[in-house]
Amino acid sequence: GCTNTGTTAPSSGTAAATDAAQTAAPVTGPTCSLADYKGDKIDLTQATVGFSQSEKEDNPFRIAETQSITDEAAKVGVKKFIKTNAQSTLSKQISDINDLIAQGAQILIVAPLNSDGLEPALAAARAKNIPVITIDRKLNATACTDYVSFLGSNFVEQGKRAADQLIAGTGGTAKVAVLLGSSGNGVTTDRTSGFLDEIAAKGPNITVVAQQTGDFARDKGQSVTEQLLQSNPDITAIYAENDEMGLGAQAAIISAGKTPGKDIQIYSVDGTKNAVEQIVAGAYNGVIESNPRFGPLAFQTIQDFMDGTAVGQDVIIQDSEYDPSNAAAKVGSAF
Amino acid sequence: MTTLEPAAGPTTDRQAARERVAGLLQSYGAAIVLVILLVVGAVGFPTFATPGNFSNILTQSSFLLIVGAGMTFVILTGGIDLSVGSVFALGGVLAAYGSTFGLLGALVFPLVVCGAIGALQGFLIAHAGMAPFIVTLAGLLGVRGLVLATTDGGSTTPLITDPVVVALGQGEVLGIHWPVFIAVVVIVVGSVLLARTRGGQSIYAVGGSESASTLMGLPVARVKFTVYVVSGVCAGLAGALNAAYSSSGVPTVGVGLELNAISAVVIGGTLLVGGRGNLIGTVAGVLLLSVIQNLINQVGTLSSSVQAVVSGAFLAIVVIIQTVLSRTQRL
Amino acid sequence: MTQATVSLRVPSRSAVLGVFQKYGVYIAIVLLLLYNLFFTPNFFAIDNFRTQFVQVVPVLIVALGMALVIGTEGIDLSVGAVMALAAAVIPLYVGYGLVPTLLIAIGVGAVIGALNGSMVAFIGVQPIVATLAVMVAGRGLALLIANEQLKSVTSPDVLALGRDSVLGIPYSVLIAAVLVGVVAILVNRTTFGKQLIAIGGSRRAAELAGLPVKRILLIVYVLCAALAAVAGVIGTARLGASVPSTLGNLIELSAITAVVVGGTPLSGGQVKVLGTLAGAVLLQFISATLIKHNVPDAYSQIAQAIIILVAVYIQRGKARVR
Amino acid sequence: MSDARTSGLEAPVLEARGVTKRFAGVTALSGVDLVLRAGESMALMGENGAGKSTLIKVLTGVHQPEEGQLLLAGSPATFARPLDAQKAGVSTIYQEVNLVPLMSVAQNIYLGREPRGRVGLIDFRRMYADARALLAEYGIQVDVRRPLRTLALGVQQMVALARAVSINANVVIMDEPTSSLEAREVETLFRVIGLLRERGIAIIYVSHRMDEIYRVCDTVTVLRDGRVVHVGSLGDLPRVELVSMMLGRSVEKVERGGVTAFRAANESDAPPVLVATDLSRKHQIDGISLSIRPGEVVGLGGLLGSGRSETLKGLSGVMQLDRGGVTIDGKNVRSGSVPAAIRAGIVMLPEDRKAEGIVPNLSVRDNIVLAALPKLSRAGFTSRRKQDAVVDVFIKRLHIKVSSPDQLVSELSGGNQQKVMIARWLAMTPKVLLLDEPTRGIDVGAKAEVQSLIDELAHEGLAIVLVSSEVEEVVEGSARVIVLRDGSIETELRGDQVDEGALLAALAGGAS
Ligand SMILES: Nc1ncnc2c1ncn2[C@@H]1O[C@H](COP(=O)(O)OP(=O)(O)OP(=O)(O)O)[C@@H](O)[C@H]1O
Ligand SMILES: Nc1ncnc2c1ncn2[C@@H]1O[C@H](COP(=O)(O)OP(=O)(O)OP(=O)(O)O)[C@@H](O)[C@H]1O
Ligand SMILES: [Mg+2]
Ligand SMILES: [Mg+2]
Repeated sequence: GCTNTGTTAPSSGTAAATDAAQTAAPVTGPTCSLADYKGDKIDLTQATVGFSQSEKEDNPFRIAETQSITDEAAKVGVKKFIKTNAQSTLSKQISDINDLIAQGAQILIVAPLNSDGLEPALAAARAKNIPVITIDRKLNATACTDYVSFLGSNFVEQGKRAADQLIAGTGGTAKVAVLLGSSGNGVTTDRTSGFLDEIAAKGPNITVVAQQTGDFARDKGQSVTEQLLQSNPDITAIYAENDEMGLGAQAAIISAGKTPGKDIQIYSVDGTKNAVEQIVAGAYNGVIESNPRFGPLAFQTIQDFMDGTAVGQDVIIQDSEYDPSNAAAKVGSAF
Repeated sequence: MTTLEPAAGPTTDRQAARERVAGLLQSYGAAIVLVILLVVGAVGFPTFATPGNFSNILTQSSFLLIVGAGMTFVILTGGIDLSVGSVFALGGVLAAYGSTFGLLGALVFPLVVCGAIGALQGFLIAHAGMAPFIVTLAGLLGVRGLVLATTDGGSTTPLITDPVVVALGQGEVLGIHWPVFIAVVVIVVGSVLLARTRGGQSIYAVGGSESASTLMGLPVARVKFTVYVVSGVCAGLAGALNAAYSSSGVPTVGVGLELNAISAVVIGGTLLVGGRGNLIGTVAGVLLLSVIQNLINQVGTLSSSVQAVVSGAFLAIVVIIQTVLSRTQRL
Repeated sequence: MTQATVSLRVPSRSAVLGVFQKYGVYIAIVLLLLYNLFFTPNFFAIDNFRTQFVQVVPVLIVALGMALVIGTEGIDLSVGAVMALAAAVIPLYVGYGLVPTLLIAIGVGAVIGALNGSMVAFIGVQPIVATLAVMVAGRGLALLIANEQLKSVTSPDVLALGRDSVLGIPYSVLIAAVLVGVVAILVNRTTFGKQLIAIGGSRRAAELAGLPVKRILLIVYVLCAALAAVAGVIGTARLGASVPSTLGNLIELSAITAVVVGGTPLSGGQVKVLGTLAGAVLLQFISATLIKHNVPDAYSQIAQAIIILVAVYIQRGKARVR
Repeated sequence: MSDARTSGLEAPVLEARGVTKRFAGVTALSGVDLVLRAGESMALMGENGAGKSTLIKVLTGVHQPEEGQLLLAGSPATFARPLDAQKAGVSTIYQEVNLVPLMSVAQNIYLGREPRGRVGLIDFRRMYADARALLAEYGIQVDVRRPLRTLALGVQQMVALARAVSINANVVIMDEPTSSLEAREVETLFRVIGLLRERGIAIIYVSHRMDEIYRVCDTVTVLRDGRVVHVGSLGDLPRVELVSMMLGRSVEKVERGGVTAFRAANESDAPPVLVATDLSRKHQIDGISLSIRPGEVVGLGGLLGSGRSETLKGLSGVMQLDRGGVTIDGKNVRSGSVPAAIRAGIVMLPEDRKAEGIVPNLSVRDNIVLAALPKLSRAGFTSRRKQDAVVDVFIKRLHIKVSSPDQLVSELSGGNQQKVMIARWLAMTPKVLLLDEPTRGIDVGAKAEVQSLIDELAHEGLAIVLVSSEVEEVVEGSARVIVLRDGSIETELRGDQVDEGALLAALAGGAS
């Protein structure tokens, strides 16, 4: 078949049993074909596929992402699958990609650590006409020239949707503390600007009282929230840029003697099981999904590309969201 | 004239010879382990011993080599510089901003500022008598803060568009990238400075015994000050080259770089308490770290956790071998 | 060139300086408290202080062990990884109750400490690289043990350790207080403490005086790792989850800073236990103040750097070479 | 050799006026005046802790005086650091060897003034040649490329001397330069001093050895408790008077016979307490066997590098042996382990006090009890009371000059540090005491005390091995002397054979 288009989310009833695959939005922008890219046709089952992961598989998102791609590579039956992990070091990712090329990778799937800075690696791939599919973080480079296409979520949109959830959940009046991701991370920047812009536009009675970094980590999210709750006892909602910090904030709220989900609402982005289960339990208010299961969509895109079909340069994932009304039903699709 | 017999005529010579051999082992232990690893890699993986792969290892190593060279200077005096990772990032960001003024801007800007940061740290250490660990730890924090402050909290990444600057990072000669050649120059110049100049000798002396150096009338404070400037400049240069290589000044690079640099230097046989070591050892140490990473990638199926365990174990084995080799020298 | 000399020094000034040098951290803490008294809302509330002390506990406990290691002229970078390992084993054994869990976590820490200690004491590897290798491998191992998963910890015993209190004092703070006392006695009142400090002062002289230098070094690294494991259990209990990926990340730097800010020189031969406590508390107050004033990350890092430098600058001098 | 030029007084080259130096708790110098004239060779005398080293450090920019000032050739001068003093032509050998152990002999000699070639790079070949020539002048033949730390302390001292003298200076200050030198090296040193004096270089010379003072110096300045108590020419000053000024006691009290304070040492006929057989270690010692009886003082004689220190290290477990072993009362002592040796009752006072003896960051109390700590503890807890009992006794018995037992040992004068080391071992109540240069750097009074202490201990039944580079100390202190050469036993002198002449002959005996 071809890439899924159209439906917003898999029908919740059946998806609960299995992991939810990604759903792409219909392609509207420019496309890229094998001819455009001037690549060679490769039979996937005869190909060496390299995957360059950016960050350690030590959090649910990265684990699910790597797992999904590894599983799908096996399912598709690629001849050889090699993976590397840059451990959050940009220069290591460049050399990882070069290593993959040196080891004969004919197709590359890259989860970029950063939007900029991978140029030498891309150039090396380009020199050998190796198609590069980038996932989850968009590169500042020319699609269909430097790489084939980008598959991933719109992080700004995620921030915006979290703001919408928060506005709806609080009835439009709240004092919000924002737990930022790590500084200098593009995801942090996008999820922050999306959120703040939306609040400015649609939440006139919502004030952001603090923005502090929680480094995407649960313990940091917890301790920062504890501090903020003491200096600003009137905080009524928390927006955390990932679930881990949200869960840390939840622990802090409990230890401050307040009820998470009621006295202080919590919204976050990711869609991990731990967080969604808390919505089910009524102690968490909303989660915007950032679906990490890139495997099927990525290999489908590669297959299409090799078949000569023009694939979208930007394949944007339609992330679902969890709120008290659907969490119980959809918790099975959380990762 | 009364002439004292050399204590034990021939024994003395033999002992001296033994010491020299052991000294070589100390300095070149890392190189020996490196050769072993290279052989293992070549035998074990068909894609390891290829020119492309070696070129990649060299390019990857070149930035750490330059940082490690500066770190070697510092460690030789018995100090330590934890700020290099942040200074590396600052160098990259400044190079990117500076590249709008061309190659000169891309180099002068980061080198001057990073040198100044090194000078500030050097001043606090050499003249205010503060502990290097703490001063440069504050440097690690503060300079990273500066990087974030100059990039709008890390949300903007200044890009390098000047073709000459980009060529400095990405251009190659004989399949080797420019930064590798620059690293070689740094190492050669650094080695000559250390081994063949008075300043270099005072670095060893200060590390060997600070109080004796003071009493012997060496300008101890100036020596200590200078090595931090050197380290700052080296980290800035490496950062600038890295930015040119990736044509952008990414504000988050260099996190944890200090630990890599320190371990490369120490694996290379330089004593952390100072007074002994050289840049050739550091080269071997850096290449060792890169080759270990490369070999792990050659396996290609390890999860990041397994990778961490393997590289940690590798590191432990390497330093143990290195220590045992160099210990033969102790009486 | 050569000028008249007669450098008359007023003794009282140097006495004042001496007080500053001796009590630099404490003075810095008082200054910071004064600032907060006037400029930070709700800072002077019991709850707030309770929070500060609860938060400082892991760093403090790790710093106690670190102080011992630093006293021997060593350093231990693996403490964060040991915390992660402790966190990783908790879900496996939490079913057996709090005490067995604690003992197993401490046991795991002790094994890692023995590994560090053996490399340092018996093989003579430089502490910073030996423990760096263990730091890298240790966290990887922790993730493998945990199957790269985060697990919620629901055992009420364990959670109580992180959340409950007696007479308004959280258990974790009590434990830390006891540990401060124990380490202070160990350092100041026992043979072992004196011997440890002697090794830091001159390893060669200690050897020639017949001290069991290697065994003492081994024990010191074991103690340090065991303390880190305790910190790992408390950290996990507080979070209510075993998070081996991030627990204790970079804590080695905070711990070393606390120790040094507290007046223990990195050159070994001295251990200031109360100073370490003060150092950890100072760092905690600094970060609390910055968060409460919502200082952006970039400036917060710069501010921390400057405050640490000032605190250390005040008490510098002793460490200078004559 | 009275100088023709010195009809009146030469111009002062270096002066101190009213110098006062205080350390926390101690006034090391108070109002000290000192005038050193060109060509003068001045002895600086005083008890341990009198302030000699401190004065030298003030004169050379290591310490800044609280009051008073320095004058260089008549005009006021400030030495902010040793470099300033060096630049002004004041060259110093400090009391403890202060060189860089990891660097080579040649590098140490030329640090900071290495000969340079055309492009400004160091010319190592010339440096090595120069160093070799320089040392050869003093009769030392070593591989100048060897790291300094691999050389015996005496050789290191000679290197320090070579460095100090080869710097173009008009004042050379020596703080106990001979304390670790061999008789023959001392001769070399004196020859060098003679050369310096011929060149009109002024000298300040500190030593506790009276003979040397009288040979080398023409004037003397005596310090007591940080004050100058006497300045004058040396030639017409009787020794007893000098000693009485140093000690602040009357001449009558000081007067006593003999060069050393040893009583006639007697050979014991008790069964040996320590028996060592075939002690060997490659390149160090080869097949050394000896036995010592309780109450006996056995001297070890030998030239520098003959392996005396190594023998002691082998006996005390400090050095791992390749072959051979030690028994105490017939029981084997595990070799190569200091704790095992100490448990068996063998203790050693190391020769290198600075590197192997004191723990600088600990107090005098802690340094004294360091080895005995387990004995002075209850269940692992230290007992202040038990410690004080021991510490007080030894501070009194050895007359250790401290402001309080809590004073840092690194703040003590060199001689007092040595006494602290001796106290550490006596506190262990050992069976066998190995002494490597026990009286190095301690003043006449203290030296006599230590010597009679050795006597006393021997009479109490302790077995003692004594290594000393002072021939008369070995001869008068020991019942028999074992002479080493190149790491093996050359001969043994017993009974009547034990005298200076015989020992010197034995030392020279094998020399080619
Ligand atoms: N750095 C210091 N801190 C404190 N006290 C010191 C310091 N240096 C020396 N002193 C004290 O000053 C006094 C003089 O010591 P100094 O070393 O000058 O004696 P000295 O005459 O050289 O003795 P010796 O013959 O034993 O070498 C002693 O009481 C000593 O304890
Ligand atoms: N003149 C010399 N030239 C070269 N090496 C020497 C000389 N003197 C001593 N050594 C070195 O010292 C080592 C042995 O010194 P050791 O300390 O055992 O001698 P010692 O008899 O105890 O003399 P000391 O009076 O210095 O204690 C020898 O292995 C030798 O390397
Ligand atoms: Mg002295
Ligand atoms: Mg000797």
